[in-house]
Amino acid sequence: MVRKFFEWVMSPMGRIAVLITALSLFSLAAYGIYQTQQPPEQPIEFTHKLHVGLGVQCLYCHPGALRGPSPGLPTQTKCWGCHQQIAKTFESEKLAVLVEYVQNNKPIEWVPVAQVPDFVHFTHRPHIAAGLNCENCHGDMTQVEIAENPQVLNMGWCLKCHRSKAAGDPEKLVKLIDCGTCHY
Amino acid sequence: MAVASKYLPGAKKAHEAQHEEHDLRQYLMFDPKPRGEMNQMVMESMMTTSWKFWVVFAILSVLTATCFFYAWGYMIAEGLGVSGVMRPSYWGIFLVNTVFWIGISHAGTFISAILRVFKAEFRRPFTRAAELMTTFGLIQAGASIFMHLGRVWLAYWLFPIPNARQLWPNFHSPLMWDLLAITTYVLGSTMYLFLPLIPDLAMARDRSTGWRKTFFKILALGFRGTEGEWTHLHTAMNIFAFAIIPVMFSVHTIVSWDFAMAMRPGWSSTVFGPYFVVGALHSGMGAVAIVLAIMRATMKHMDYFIRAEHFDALGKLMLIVSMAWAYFFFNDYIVQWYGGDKWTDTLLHWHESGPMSWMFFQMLIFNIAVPWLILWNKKWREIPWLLASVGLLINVGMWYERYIIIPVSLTINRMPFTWKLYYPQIEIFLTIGTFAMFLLFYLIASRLIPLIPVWEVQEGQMAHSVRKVGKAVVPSVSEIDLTME
Amino acid sequence: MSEHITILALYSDINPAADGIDKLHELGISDDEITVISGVPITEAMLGRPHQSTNVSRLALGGAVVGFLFGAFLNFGTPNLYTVYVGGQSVFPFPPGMIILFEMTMLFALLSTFLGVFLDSYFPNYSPLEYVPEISDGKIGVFFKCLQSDEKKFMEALSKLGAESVSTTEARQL
Amino acid sequence: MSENISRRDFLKLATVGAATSAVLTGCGPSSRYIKREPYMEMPEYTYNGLSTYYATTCRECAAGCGLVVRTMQGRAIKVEGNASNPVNLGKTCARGQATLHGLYNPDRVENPLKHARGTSIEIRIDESVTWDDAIQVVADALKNNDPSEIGFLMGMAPDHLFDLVSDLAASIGAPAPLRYGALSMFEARATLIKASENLFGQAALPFFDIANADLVLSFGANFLETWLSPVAYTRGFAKMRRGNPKRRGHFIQFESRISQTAAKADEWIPLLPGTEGLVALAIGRLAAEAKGGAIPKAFADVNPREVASMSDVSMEKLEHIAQLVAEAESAIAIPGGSALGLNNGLQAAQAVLALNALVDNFGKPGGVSLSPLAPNEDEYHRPASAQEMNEFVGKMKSGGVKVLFVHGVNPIFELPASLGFADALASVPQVISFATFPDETALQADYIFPDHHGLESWGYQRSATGVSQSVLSGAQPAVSPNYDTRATADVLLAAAQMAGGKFAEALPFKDEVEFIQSKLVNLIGEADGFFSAPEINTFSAYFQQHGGWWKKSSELVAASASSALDKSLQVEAAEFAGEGEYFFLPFVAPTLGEAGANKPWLQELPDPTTTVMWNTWVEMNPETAHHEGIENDDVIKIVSEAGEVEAPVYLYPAIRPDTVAMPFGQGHTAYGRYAAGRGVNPANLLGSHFNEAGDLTFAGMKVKIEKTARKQILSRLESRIGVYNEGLEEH
Amino acid sequence: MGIDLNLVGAKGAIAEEAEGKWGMVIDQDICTGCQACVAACAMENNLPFVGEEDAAYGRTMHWIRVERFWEGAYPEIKATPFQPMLCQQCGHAPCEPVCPVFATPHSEAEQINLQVYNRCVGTRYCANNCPYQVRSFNWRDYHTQPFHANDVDGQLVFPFHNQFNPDVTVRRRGVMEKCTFCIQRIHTAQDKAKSEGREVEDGEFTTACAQACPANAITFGRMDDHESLVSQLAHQKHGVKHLEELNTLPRITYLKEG
Repeated sequence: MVRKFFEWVMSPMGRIAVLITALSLFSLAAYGIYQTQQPPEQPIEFTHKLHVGLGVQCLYCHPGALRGPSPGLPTQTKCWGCHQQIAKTFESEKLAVLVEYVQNNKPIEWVPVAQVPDFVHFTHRPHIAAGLNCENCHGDMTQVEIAENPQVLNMGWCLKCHRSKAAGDPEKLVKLIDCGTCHY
Repeated sequence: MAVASKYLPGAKKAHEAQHEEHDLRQYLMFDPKPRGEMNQMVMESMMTTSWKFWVVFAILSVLTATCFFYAWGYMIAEGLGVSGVMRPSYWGIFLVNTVFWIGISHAGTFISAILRVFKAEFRRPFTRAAELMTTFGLIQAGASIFMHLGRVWLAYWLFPIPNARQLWPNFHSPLMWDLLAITTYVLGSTMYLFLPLIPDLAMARDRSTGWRKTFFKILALGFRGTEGEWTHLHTAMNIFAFAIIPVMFSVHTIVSWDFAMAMRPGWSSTVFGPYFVVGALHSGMGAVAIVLAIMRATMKHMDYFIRAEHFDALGKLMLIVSMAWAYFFFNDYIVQWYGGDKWTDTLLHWHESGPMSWMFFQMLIFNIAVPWLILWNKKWREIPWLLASVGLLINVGMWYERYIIIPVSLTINRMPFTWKLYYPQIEIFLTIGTFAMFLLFYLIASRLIPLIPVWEVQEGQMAHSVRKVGKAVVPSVSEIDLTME
Repeated sequence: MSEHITILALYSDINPAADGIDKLHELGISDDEITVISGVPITEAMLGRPHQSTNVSRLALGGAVVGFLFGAFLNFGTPNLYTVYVGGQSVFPFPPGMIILFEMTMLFALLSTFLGVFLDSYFPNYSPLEYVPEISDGKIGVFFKCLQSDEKKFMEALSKLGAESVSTTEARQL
Repeated sequence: MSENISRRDFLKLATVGAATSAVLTGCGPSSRYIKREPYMEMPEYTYNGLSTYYATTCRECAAGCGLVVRTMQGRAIKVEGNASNPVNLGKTCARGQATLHGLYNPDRVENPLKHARGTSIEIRIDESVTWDDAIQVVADALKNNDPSEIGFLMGMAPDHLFDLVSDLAASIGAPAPLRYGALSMFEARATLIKASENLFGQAALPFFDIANADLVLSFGANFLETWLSPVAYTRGFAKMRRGNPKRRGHFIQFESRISQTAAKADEWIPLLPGTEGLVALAIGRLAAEAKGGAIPKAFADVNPREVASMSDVSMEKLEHIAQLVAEAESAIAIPGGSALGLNNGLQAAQAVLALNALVDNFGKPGGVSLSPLAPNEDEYHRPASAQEMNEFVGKMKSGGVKVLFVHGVNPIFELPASLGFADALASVPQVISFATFPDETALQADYIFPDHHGLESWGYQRSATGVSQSVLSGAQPAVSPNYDTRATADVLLAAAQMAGGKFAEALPFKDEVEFIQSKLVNLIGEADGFFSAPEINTFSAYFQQHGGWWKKSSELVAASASSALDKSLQVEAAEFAGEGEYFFLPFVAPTLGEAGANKPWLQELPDPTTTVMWNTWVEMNPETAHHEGIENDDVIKIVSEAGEVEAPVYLYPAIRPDTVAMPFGQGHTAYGRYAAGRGVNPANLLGSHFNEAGDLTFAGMKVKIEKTARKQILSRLESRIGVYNEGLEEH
Repeated sequence: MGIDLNLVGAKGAIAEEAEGKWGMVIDQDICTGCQACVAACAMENNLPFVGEEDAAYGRTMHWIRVERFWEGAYPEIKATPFQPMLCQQCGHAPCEPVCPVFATPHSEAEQINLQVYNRCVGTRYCANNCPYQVRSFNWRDYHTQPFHANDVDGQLVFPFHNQFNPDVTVRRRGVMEKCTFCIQRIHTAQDKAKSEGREVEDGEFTTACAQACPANAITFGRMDDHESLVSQLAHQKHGVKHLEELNTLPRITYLKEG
């Protein structure tokens, strides 16, 4: 029986069958990976491209970055602050969602995209203090429609930057590549 | 053949005839058979399977499936909490099994490498059986190590693989040495098992049909037996025989260092290396005895290949090793006893009068008293079942030894507030699982590959001739074992 | 031009085989045209054949060197890539280094030895070859090529010298 | 409510997600994924990822320690001590730390409900009880009953609610609310207060300045565990030992077992239970002799040799201690706990206090004084003694109580069963409980109108003792209520308004905060406050910010020594109820307290002396056990005149052979999944006998011991091999 | 250079390295064994509770435990001073080199002994090799697992999760853990100080256990700063270090009576 199978595999039909199976498996895997790379569904289709293009500063909506660990995601009052003065708000289809949020006084449950795992303790403040700009890590948001994360925020990537920043300063390097700096 | 033709009937005296008749029963090279016949016998022993075989096979497969795979899966899903390990016995039966199986694996190498190097002729028929033990034993050892990992799905972090953060494993850690040593050993011994197997596979290829033929054909790699092939094979086998010995010693020494390196009472002892190596041989020899007895009893024609002389020689080895073990044990014990360190004293006291003391004393009986009482006698050594049961007791004793060294000793540390006694839970099933799997592998192997290295046996018979010295007929061996340096 | 054929002479004992090979030499068959295959290893010396050269040992040595270097990289190279201090030990621990070096050397030596056998004897080789199953019954087979015209001559000569059977043969699936 | 549901769902999802990711990372469920509840409007004091801290007051016992609660995005994350609060100066006990396990306990009463008495809260009679109904029910209960037949039962905390109810009761002519707690029973507060009243003519808790003493004699007072104000006294103890580099305070404990407190003593005197008073007198006499001069009248007619022979304290010991007392710069003697829970407890207390008089330390540093009254307190409100509770039970039985309001106390568990509170409750037509947790008493009520958890509520707590200043600790919500609960004060205020008439006049406040402010108003003018403010709103803002208001300087009231010494003191022999051969000593489990059993981390904290977790044990001297043929973990039955309980034995080397001891705190039949059905309640063994001050003579029982066949392995942190050499005995 | 005096367990001024950066002093004479530190640690560091059975079997997850023994026999029996035992943050930590994956490295920056949860594969060798036995292993998913104390009747007890400290990783099964000297607090304090352009002051922050301790028996701070309270205390004559003979260079000093 084993032998029969081998012979069948060797036959043209068998070879084709094997090929098809292999291909389908591969494409399945590819699709899975592709899925993980998609930006998540946001409650409101907020386009960074537009807003940043209009010259809104990152820190206006994400002020926490200056002070502490997380920059924060804007509350509806923040959005409303400007939008209530914009006539378009009340006409446009897309903005109806926002209006609805405000009228029902519902919190906007943004889905954060640039996230590090729970076992990495990241703080924005020192990075901003070190003179980094948002786009260094988050990419150029003027080109991004719905928020998505430009890079794989993995340890190799962090270290690359940390090493380069600490080049020539052993003391700083010790601090910057110390396991305990991020993992505890 | 050469030897056959040389075998002339001596002067017919009653006692001589009787003597020769006894020799025939005892020594393999005294009643040589033509190669073809031996091939036939070996093939038959492989092909014939009674219903008993299938019953045992079924039982073992069920045990393996439940006690090994299911139990392990359950443990992975629930966490190690389902096992009995806790503070302070962070290591339990898992490590006991690891050390035990690595110990078992040593017999194979010892017999097929050391005895080959020293040209001990009696080794020939059962080198392969022993080498199989090495490979299969190491598989179980590896499994046991991975079982005891808290997050086994990350075990690949132990292997030196390049990664994004350029963080490599820690080569300060005895566990890393262990990993490398065992990897070396398992690969080495498997190759060493395969090389001498090739000619026999070719033999089987020439004598089988159907899927077996395909199987053997693929494994035999198209071996014909040209002078070149023999030369390469022989050279390689000699290199292996010499190189695998230090590897074997290093492996169990490093296993012992897992404990000796730790800053713990009873563990940090400099004699642990050789102590463990000898212990490994002790249990290994015992295991070989068991396997030989079973083979002889259950497989066809094996009573031809495996003779009293083999059990006799094995018995002698076991006796010697047992003595060596006793020596090292005493060495380790007396040093710790005399040192008088507070914690070590407590530990020894715990061994001898604690709740596990029964294990301590049974260990001494099984590992020392039993072998010494039985194996000094040639007649007894030649009784297969007796030797096998001694081997069994030795293995139990050696398993106890590891149990005492690991969970029992772990109870005692420098923080008396934490001393707690270890009670195994799911480990028991996992242990059963490893044993079942080991036997299952053997069972399968016994029907898939020739357990007797026929060509080596024939080589041996060619090498032997019989000389009459005065009235006695004595075997003499010529330097035909074509080892070329 | 008449084509060559392969003749196989089977012996069940070494001495006649040796005589047979001498005879072939006399008849002008050079050693490299003769192949001897056997079920048990027998040295060229026994048959008066030239020494067989093998690369296995050289390969083993090469492997050992590679292994040593790899071990050195693991122990003295990798800590440079990401330096982590543990237990007040030095970053490049020498005593443990010895162990790593030893194991890696051995591993690679053994691997290359094994590989050497494969390379030297062209394993695996599933193509048709001249072979008869009797070989693994302990018989000794002597192949040699000769002109079809000389077939008779050789056959007689060899069978006179105690060959069990002498016959022409073709390569066959093993 | 809906928000809670959504949060829960989120948690589920998050954990599933985390579980998968955990397979890869081995970390999580990510604390950051637990609750991502965006604000609609970010409070201006809140930054993302940064914590906000609120000062409030601990409600785990009545001591009133100040807390600072760290919160993040509306979740309370950690409780710390309030460094500026004089009671605890930034420190907390284990129970304080575990407050969060009360706040986030899975077994809280989540909404107002009406259910059949004695059934679980899941079985509702009326599913749809809203808070409006609740207020209606309370209003009717107040209005439709004769005020004299309304009963209020309160816990030791919080004080603001007690004040509110007192005002209400007073103005509608209902009997004043009773407040009770098992702690006050085991502390024998009533006795202590009575004693100081007899001595100093003022019914207040004495303040023991351990910190500055160089010799401390403690007669059964477990001031390092649960006694009065443990954190404050622990601090005092530490200063006594380490405060003065020149001398290390000496500490002697008189008790029949080594309690956590006794474990820290330099000398432990295992005297015969009931002889504490006599020993005190004897020491006093010997000390007076050692000092020379006339023997004060108080100690005149005691014969030390007799005492020595009766009390198992050798004459040498007595003399040695007396010597220490005589030589000490500032010696202090503390009566408390088991010494007072006896029929001669009051005399014992007076005898011990007399010792202080002898060394003339009243009002001095390292001496005894009267605790100052807390701000906005006219006189110290003593909790009800067991006897008063007994009378109240009688009143309930006789149908004198038509409606009973219960808040912050669990009498069915905390009162000895022999008082028969449970049966009495059955004869009360309407019982309304304001319990936060479904405890035994709440389950016997008709209605449960759950109050917020302490960390969700407003209020204040007076510090009764432990500090030399007058302290009022303030409480404010650290988190918004997790469930549909409501502050009892608000419920009562609303009900009063609804009831109208005198009720409305009694409580003319629109809500709890306004009421609290009304109680703070008169502090504005007070001198010596560590802050002051022009008007009430600013004041109460500071009050919240600092977590209370207190005087800067100490206000210890000293009493005259002479009054204590010139009347002769008698201590008659202690009587023990029941005909068992063993003295029975119940004590409050130091890590659990009276109400800690439903907090899993408190359950997992090892008991300081036995390291037992999650269960009740019986302490027994190994000698006795050996003689009785009992081993570790054997379940034995303890029989007293009042009842019997079964619990596993702990062979405790540091207890009198004629005594068995049991911790109080376990043995709940309700009170959530962690408490229910765990351990036994020693209070069931206590008969209803009271001493002159009305305190239960909880230390005055004798019990019999019966073996049972069962064994129950006690969960200990310690190693029996390492600590008791089990398995290492010489053979 | 010369010989490394720490190798011979030298004490006092020469043992600069032995001092390390952060240190702790525990005064056993005033420790009342009240378990406040244990509770505080559990609340700060997201420690799970394990339930009665596992606790009895030596699987408690406490990062700090209070030890007490007995001396003598009744009536002269005495409880030995309570001894809080936690990770000693050894300078030469025996647990560090034995980990095959660098999951418990030595922090060069903070001079303490780290545990990197996400790197840990759970060989438990470190715990075996720890002379102080202060490491605890996550034998199960104590935070979630359906048959453990923190959830009864297979129902997860979610409310507790509200209290998780976001600055501390929540560990899952198969991971080793231990006291971290509240490194999250160290980082917060350092970050704050840095943002204000100053050094961290002595007593500006402390560990959860020290903060809770009612008797003030635990002091935490910089050992390398000789002005700091902790180093003043540590250098008193009645200060001892545990198992110092093993040359682990523990960072915690215990003050005995006197």
